[in-house]
Amino acid sequence: MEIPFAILTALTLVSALAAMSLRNLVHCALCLALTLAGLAALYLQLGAQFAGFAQILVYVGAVAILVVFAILLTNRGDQAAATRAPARSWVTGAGIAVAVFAVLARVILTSSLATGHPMVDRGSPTVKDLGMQLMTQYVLPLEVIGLLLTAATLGAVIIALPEKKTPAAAAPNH
Amino acid sequence: MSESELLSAPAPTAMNYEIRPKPAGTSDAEVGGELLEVAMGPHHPSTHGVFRMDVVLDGEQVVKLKPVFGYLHRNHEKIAENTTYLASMPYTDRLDYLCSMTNNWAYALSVERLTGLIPPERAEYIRVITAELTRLVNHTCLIGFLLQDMGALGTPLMYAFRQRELILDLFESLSGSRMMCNYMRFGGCRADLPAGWLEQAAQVVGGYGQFLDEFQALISENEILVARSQGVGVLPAELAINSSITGPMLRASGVNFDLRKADRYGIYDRFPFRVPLGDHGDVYDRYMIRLLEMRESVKILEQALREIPAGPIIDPKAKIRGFRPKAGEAYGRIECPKGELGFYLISDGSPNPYRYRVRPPSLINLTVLEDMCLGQTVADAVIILGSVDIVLGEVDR
Amino acid sequence: MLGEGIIKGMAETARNFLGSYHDAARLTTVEFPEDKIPAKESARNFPFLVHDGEDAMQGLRCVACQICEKECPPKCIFIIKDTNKKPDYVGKLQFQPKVFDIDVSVCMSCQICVEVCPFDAIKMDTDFELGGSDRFGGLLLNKRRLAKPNSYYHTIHPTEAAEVDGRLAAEKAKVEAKAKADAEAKAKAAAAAAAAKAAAQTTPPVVASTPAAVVTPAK
Amino acid sequence: MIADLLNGIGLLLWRVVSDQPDAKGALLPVLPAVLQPVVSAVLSVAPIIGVFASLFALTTLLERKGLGRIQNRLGPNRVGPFGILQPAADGLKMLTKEDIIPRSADKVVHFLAPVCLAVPTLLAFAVLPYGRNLVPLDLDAGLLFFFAVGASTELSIFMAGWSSRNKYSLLGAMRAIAQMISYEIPLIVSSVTVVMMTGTLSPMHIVEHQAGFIWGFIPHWYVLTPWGFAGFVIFTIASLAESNRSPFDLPEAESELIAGHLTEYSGFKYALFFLAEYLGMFAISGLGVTLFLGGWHAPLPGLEWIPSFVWFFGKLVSMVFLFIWIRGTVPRLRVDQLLNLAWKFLLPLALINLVVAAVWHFTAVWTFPGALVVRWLLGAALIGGPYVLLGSALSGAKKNTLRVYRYAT
Repeated sequence: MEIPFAILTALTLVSALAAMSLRNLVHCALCLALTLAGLAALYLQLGAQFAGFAQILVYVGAVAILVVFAILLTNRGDQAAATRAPARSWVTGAGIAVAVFAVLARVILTSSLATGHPMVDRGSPTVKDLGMQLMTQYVLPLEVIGLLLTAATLGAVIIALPEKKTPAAAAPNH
Repeated sequence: MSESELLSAPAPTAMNYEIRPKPAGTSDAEVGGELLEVAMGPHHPSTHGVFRMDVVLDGEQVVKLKPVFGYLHRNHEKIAENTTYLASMPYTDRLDYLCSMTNNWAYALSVERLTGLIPPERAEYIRVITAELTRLVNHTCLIGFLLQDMGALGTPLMYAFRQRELILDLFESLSGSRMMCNYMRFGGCRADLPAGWLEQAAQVVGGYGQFLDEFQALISENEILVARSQGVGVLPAELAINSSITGPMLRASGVNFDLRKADRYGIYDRFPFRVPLGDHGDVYDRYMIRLLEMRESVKILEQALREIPAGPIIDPKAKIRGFRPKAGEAYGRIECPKGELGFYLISDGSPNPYRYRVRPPSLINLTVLEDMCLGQTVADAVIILGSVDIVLGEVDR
Repeated sequence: MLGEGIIKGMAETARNFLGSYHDAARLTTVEFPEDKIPAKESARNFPFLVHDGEDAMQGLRCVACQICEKECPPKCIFIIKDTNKKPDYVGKLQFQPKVFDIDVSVCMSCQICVEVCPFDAIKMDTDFELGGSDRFGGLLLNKRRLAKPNSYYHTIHPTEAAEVDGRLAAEKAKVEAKAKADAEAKAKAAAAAAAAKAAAQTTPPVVASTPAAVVTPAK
Repeated sequence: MIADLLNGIGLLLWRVVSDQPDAKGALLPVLPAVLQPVVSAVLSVAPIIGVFASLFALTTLLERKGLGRIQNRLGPNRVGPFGILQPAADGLKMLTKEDIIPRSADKVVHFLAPVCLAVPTLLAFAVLPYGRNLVPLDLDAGLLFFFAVGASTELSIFMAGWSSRNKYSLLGAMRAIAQMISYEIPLIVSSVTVVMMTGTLSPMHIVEHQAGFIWGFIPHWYVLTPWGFAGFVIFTIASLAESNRSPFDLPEAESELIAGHLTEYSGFKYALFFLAEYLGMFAISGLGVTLFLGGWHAPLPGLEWIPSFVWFFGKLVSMVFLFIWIRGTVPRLRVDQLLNLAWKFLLPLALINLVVAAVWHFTAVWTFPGALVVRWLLGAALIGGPYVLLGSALSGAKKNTLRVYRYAT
């Protein structure tokens, strides 16, 4: 149990480091995908089948592809990204980092690890249980998230629309 | 230098893609940004030979296309000017190597106009029969190739080739060769029909209608074909006329021009056939026009095979050795399957032509490729090229 | 309705798939090395030189007139004429080619050499299995490799060969008849001259008709 | 000891053939305890790899032969009797070919791409129930596992296309990704109908739900219900696209992109891609069989004595044959038409199919005579109407119709 955990953690951390530090953006994106896959493996190791598989399906299958697409469509990913982040946005970045850290720290500090309460073993939940919970107890957050994602999709469509029209207008008329 | 040094040496600059000349009119900034420049060919599966399309793509969309040809140039015209009239005949087989019979006829026709030789009745019938069989061969192959370009994995092409083989068998027993027929001669044909040939031909022609029906059932109503080809690669009639496009491509754009009707060369005025015309000028029209033309050809063939008279097959005045036409010039043109194929000859009375010029339909039909492809996708560019119906032997000569 | 055309097409391919098991027209493959399509009579591949009689070199019909060399479109024929006449298979003196080479890597099988040959000496072969490992010497055929007997010509192009033989025989007969007629005329003239001479020497001209009457029964 | 071992193996084989449970349990107790987990894993994995690798070899041959017959040809028949050794010859050729890496390629990614493709594809076989008691890994979320590993293959295709530094490869990779992401949605939505009806994500339970016969002879397979049939059609079309088969073979469209993302691959790496592609096709066909065609159930009541895995593989091979047949018939779509088909036709249809499935579910309480027929017709109308409407909207959007031609005389 310990050795696979160690391997997976090392893999996840190293690939996360590589995702931040490699010069080639596409390599970074691929390392990010590896990190996400490592996280999924960790979930699976904890017995959270649904979370693990959903992580692979959504993050490795879709988000990583999205990142890669974004890289290719902006600068083809061929050349090393030499551009440094503009100076004024590092404050924002730092703010986000602090916020994320705060959230994580609070979660960890209130978890059973820190408080010392023994973990309650409820058995491994089935997908059916999860679905029941989502449709009853957590139905409002689910709907809110759905609405948010729909809004985001619509926004993306609107942003993409004028770009789609340009080539047609540029095509010579005969 | 040691071997490892040699291996690690930088690539020679000639191999460096970056320094290759860009297509005219595209600046580096333009190509380097959102656009992608792709050289399709000369080693590309669907350029029908050694042909290159330098395309500039925006995503998958073609924003610029430059046809580059000449990879198969073999100096056909200059060779013809340095050899006897007869010796050019087998070279015409190699122009459009799918239609050697019509190439032969066009050349023979121009030499006959130069010399005044008149083919006998039977030879004229044989010419019509072989020319229409050639049209069947060419159109059958073309729609097979076109569908292959469209991604139908070999099946239509194989059916087309199955049927084409039957006609090539006829050509072989008539002329001795399946594709390089070298069959027509000035003032007639080289050999008479072998025994049983007409019956065999009638059988092949009789079965062609069924083949066309099957082919139509296989693919013509296929939703994917319809979606892929309708509205793609539109060639307006005006542009087609201005670019002197001929053949099925012109007729698919709705222009009624068929040399068999316009020139009435040979004995075509005896055959009451119809000329199908398209209204849209897109790839689907070009595909369908060829299918419909084949049905008309079948009718011509049935009539010709019925009516062919007995008699000599070559003008008795025709000479094989020591052939020297009088000084003068002549232009003979026929409706070959791809369009107007013409041979322009100037004789100075010597055994060699003084000037020998081919008007190749493939080359001239190819000139509007960019106009048809702009704004379409790469996949469309491939089938538009397929629908033009080129044979590189004729484009490059 | 969407999908109709595709289903129609699939029915068509299914028909061909099943048809390939029972209908010969739907399975046209000929498995080449085992099965062969018999060569068509008019088929042509590369030229060969026809010879009459037993000895190939002696019996070549070619008289090295070099017309084919001049007319060959890709100029793949190379001929050197022999300087003196040699006896052919019937012992008649003829010019013959000293060298007759055809580069089959250049030859385009157009048959023009056959058409222009006035002596029916070069014909087209139908053999197409000509693999070899030597791409220079092996593709340059000399007259020994080109020479094939008239009987071979008869087996690959029976109709054409019969016609050619007939024509040659007719020409030969015509030539022989002419030669015979010439010889006879010559003999007659010679005989007449001799008779006249003899008559002039021995007898007076009054009986000049008698020798002629004597000669006549010999005809 | 040896006798025990042989007995164990014999019992194992007998249990497999006679559909008895716990086949591995026949052999494992005979072995030393140390070896048991290893042998257990090998017993699960080795048959999958062995069976599907040989099925791959067989399919390449059958595909070439079948396509040949469709095209009036014989197909390969030179290597061995009837050409059955052709796959071996192909394999040897692939393995002995030079492995070419383009000079400017990203070598690491270029090397990793085929591996990253082959591994998830093999993983997908873990959750398929091959027989009554033959399922390597009975996961509660098995279906989700299948789609998760399926989704992770996309990145490796991108890796192949991008690392080759070839414009055709890149275009092919972009096409592949756009295609696979788009078709994953109808694929999953059409599978969700089955999940809705069975209330489980476990493939094994889904198959068990399809047991039994209606009126004693019509199998209770989902493909024989209106929603199941529509779902099966959508699933098949989407799985054609997911496995890059004609008419959705755009990523490697030969006439346009040479070989797409495979352009710069040769030798063993190419063979791996090829293998992964076919294995992906088997996996997705196996899922289709599991979801809609009753899995390992026999089609007629009297035929249950035949081992259940025979039925599974029979159905799998029929699906593959359908794929080959389609490949031999249709031309290729263009990339925008491909996406239109996914987003404007298959996805709405799959969503409507969910409603149809719900209607079927709630009308199950009808008990009047002929209720089944009425339900069937209702379901067929509910899905058939949208099919016709969406279909004509899709093909009529550009007025794509069959034309009538005029003639000049």
